Amino acid sequence: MKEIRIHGRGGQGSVTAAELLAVAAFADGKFSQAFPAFGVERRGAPVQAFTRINDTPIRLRSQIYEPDYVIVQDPTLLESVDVASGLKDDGVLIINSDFDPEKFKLDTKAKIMTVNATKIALDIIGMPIVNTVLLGAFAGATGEIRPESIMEAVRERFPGKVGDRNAQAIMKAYEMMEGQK
Amino acid sequence: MKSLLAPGHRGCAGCCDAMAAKFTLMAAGEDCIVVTPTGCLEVMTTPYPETSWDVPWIHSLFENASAVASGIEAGLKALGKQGTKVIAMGGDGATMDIGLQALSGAFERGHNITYVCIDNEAYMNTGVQRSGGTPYNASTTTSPAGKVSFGNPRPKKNMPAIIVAHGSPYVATTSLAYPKDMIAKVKKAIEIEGPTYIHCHAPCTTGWGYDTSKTVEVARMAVQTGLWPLYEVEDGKVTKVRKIGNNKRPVEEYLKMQRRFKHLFTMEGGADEIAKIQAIADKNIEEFSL
Amino acid sequence: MKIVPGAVCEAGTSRVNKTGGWRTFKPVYDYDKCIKCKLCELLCPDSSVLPKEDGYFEFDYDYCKGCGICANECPKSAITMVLEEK
Amino acid sequence: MAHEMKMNKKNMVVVEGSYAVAHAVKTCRPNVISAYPITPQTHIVEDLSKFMADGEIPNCEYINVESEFSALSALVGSSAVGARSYSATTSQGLELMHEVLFNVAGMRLPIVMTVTNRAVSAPINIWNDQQDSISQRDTGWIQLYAENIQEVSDMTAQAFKISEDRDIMMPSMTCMDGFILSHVYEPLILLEQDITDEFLPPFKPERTLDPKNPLTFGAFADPHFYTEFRYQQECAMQKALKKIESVADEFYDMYGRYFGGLIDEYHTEDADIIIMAMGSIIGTIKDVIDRLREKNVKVGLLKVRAFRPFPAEAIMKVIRDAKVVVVLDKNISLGMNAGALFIETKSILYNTDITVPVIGYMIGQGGRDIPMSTIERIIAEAEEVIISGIKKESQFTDLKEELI
Repeated sequence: MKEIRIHGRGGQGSVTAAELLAVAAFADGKFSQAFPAFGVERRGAPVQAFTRINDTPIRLRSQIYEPDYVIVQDPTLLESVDVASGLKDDGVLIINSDFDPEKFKLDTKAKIMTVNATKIALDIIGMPIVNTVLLGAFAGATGEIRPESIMEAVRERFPGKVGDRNAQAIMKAYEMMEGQK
Repeated sequence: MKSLLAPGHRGCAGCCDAMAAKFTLMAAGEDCIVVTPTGCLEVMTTPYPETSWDVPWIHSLFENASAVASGIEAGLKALGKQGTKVIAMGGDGATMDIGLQALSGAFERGHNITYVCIDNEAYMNTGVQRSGGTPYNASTTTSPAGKVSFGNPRPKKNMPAIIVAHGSPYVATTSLAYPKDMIAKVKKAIEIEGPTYIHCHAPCTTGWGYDTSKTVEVARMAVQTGLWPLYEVEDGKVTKVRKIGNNKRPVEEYLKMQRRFKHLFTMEGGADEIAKIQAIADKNIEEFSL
Repeated sequence: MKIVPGAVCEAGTSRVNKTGGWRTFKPVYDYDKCIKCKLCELLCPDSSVLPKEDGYFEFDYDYCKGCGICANECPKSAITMVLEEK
Repeated sequence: MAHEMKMNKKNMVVVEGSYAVAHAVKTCRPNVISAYPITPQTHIVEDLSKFMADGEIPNCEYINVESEFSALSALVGSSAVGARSYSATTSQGLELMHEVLFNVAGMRLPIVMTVTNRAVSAPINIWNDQQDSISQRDTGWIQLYAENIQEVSDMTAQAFKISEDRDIMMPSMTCMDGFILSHVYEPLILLEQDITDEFLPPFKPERTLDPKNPLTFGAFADPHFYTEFRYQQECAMQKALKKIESVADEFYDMYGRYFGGLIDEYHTEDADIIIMAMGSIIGTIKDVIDRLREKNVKVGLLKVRAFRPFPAEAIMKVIRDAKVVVVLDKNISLGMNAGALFIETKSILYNTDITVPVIGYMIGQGGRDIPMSTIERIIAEAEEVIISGIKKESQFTDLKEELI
């Protein structure tokens, strides 16, 4: 089983990202589960969402304490949230940032990768919506999921032009991360 | 018009509830469903296995008659059953106090129902306790007159105005003293699409303290003093008023008929209090040009 | 009898409960004075004033509780309340 | 009891638990839906509202009421005229309905309501435990608890069928853990319309509010009659025991899915330690059991699916030969220092020849997460009980002593 934790801010679509990841993983032939760490947080407050991916049906209902992967949608979260908490040593931490990974001194043995999802989103989608872009980056960085499945899930959720542009941005992020591996 | 309220019910001799229910059913006819909240009317008409209702009838709880009526209306609509009228009939407590929220919700949602408030101005079923319908200075068991009290310290809640504020297409006040007027108004209310409201002033022989034969007489006096104006409001505008004209009587005559106001005639300062009640009546007369 | 789940009962069954015994006074008609205005029938809280074929009325003493509203309201004083002989 | 699930992954979709429930409700062809929004039930009523807005639920009225009290009250009226009636609520909303819950059951109206289980105030808390529905255990509602979103979806159709049975005519709560199930996305087979139309025939009650046959509903019963009405309700509950089983079997025959009848079992045959629990925690416990079975710990699970009516016989049969029974409760009966499932389980064993020790844990209050390690620790403590007897009969789990 692979466990993914997504850190974001209320309104950034962290929960949607976790759901889309679950939908995409299922399309890939896996079983999946996505759920929010639902609180009373409003827009802007730090939030978390989780996804589990497995070859067999998922029964576990606890939160995720030792994730294989962590996605950070907003680098300013690093100031207040221990995003690397419990992250497995052989895991991957993906941060939305235009800085190099080396700049982030985090208490983890996991691999840190960065992608400027905000720029990709602005360039291609025309709005700073990074949740779907980071899923493309996740696919590229981890190989856990096919980018086509993510694009399909996103197109399903956001039909028409919005979905198409998102899909394009997902592919771009995917390719960038693939190159870094 | 056939009475659809069977005899054998346990209402007191001279019971106002029985009269109001009978008038309402005369107006509604057989093709209706009646909802009654907890109160005298429910208790006296339905001791299992007997019922006085010759129409389909349901009792649920004290505070939810309007919600139950909403559900009946919605259910009939969903099942494609047309024509059946839905009527809720509740006392002043069930209408103006504990059931007000459900009533407000039902009227705001615009269900096609008619609500009849049978207002005998106190919780009679439990033994004459004060309600939001109790008038100024009436002595009840929870607002008794005493050495330092003239009874209920607040005037009646203006319930019809609250319903008018909900945008109801038809609101009317009625009195047991004018049965034909009441039957006509209930009929009109039922025929009008949307939530309509009838507020019936209903003297209670037991709670108000007068002889059983005087229910109609006391009701008539309330109208003639101006304490209970009879009017209709259609789409927010007063369209019809029953004039008192030369029949106008001082409130004193109404008050002295009833034990609940007796203290006003024996206590020091009672005359001043009666004058305040007269002022309430005069204000009604002016407001509705009675 | 068997009880019906939900406390459901058949219409109008309270007719088995004869409330005539509640009376202290009973209404009596003076047909000569009656103008057939029907007010007594309309006002009776116990539906105990029954129309007759000739347009006059009779009391259903099985249910009449003797409240006296009919007598009090009769515009021609055609009804009087007399003490029930028990 | 041996039902092999025939779930075809090809027919599965990944949706939110709330959507699955709303879709199941739609598939059951309700006539009246009445609900008031409250976290975490909101997604269900929002999804139903969307179905309504798109004209996807024919012959149905949705009443947007002003409170939970009126939500259920409206259904009293609609159900009494013969309309299939549904609501959903949770926590404070369910507690506000308390008076109406008794009323619905007493009037024998087969309303079905989804409860997205949530803690009750104070302190105010929106997260999951089962205090809300457990607190309503004596109201005369059938209570079923679901393990995952497939089960709660399927349970919706089962509940209507059980409740509307003419021998039963009692309302049902289908309980799903708030957020944990209401907000989870996972694959399931949405309730199938064609099979459901066959499984669940239209609601045709024996008696309705109908001017053609003007019956009186909800007359008041004095001491001469009241006892018999209560007795009839209890009889209906006892009949529901069998009906819950047979409906689950029938559902399996038609749909190929089975999550238990009154109860379900997991590795109980040879188990020394049997854990009893309800709701979404079942899945986590199964994972723990798999792990411990690899280490030859003889542990099994008794999933309680029906809490009302209480499946005494079914439970006794399973736990009879165990060496210890561990009951997990997401609720507490204050003043008893124990959870309801624990109390009931203990009570059914007295006056029998079953002498298995029973211990209880109050767990997951107010959404406190339940990791596998907590379950493992509880099982380790149960092993101690086998060796040296009960030290503590019932206790809170994972108490933060430093806060007290």
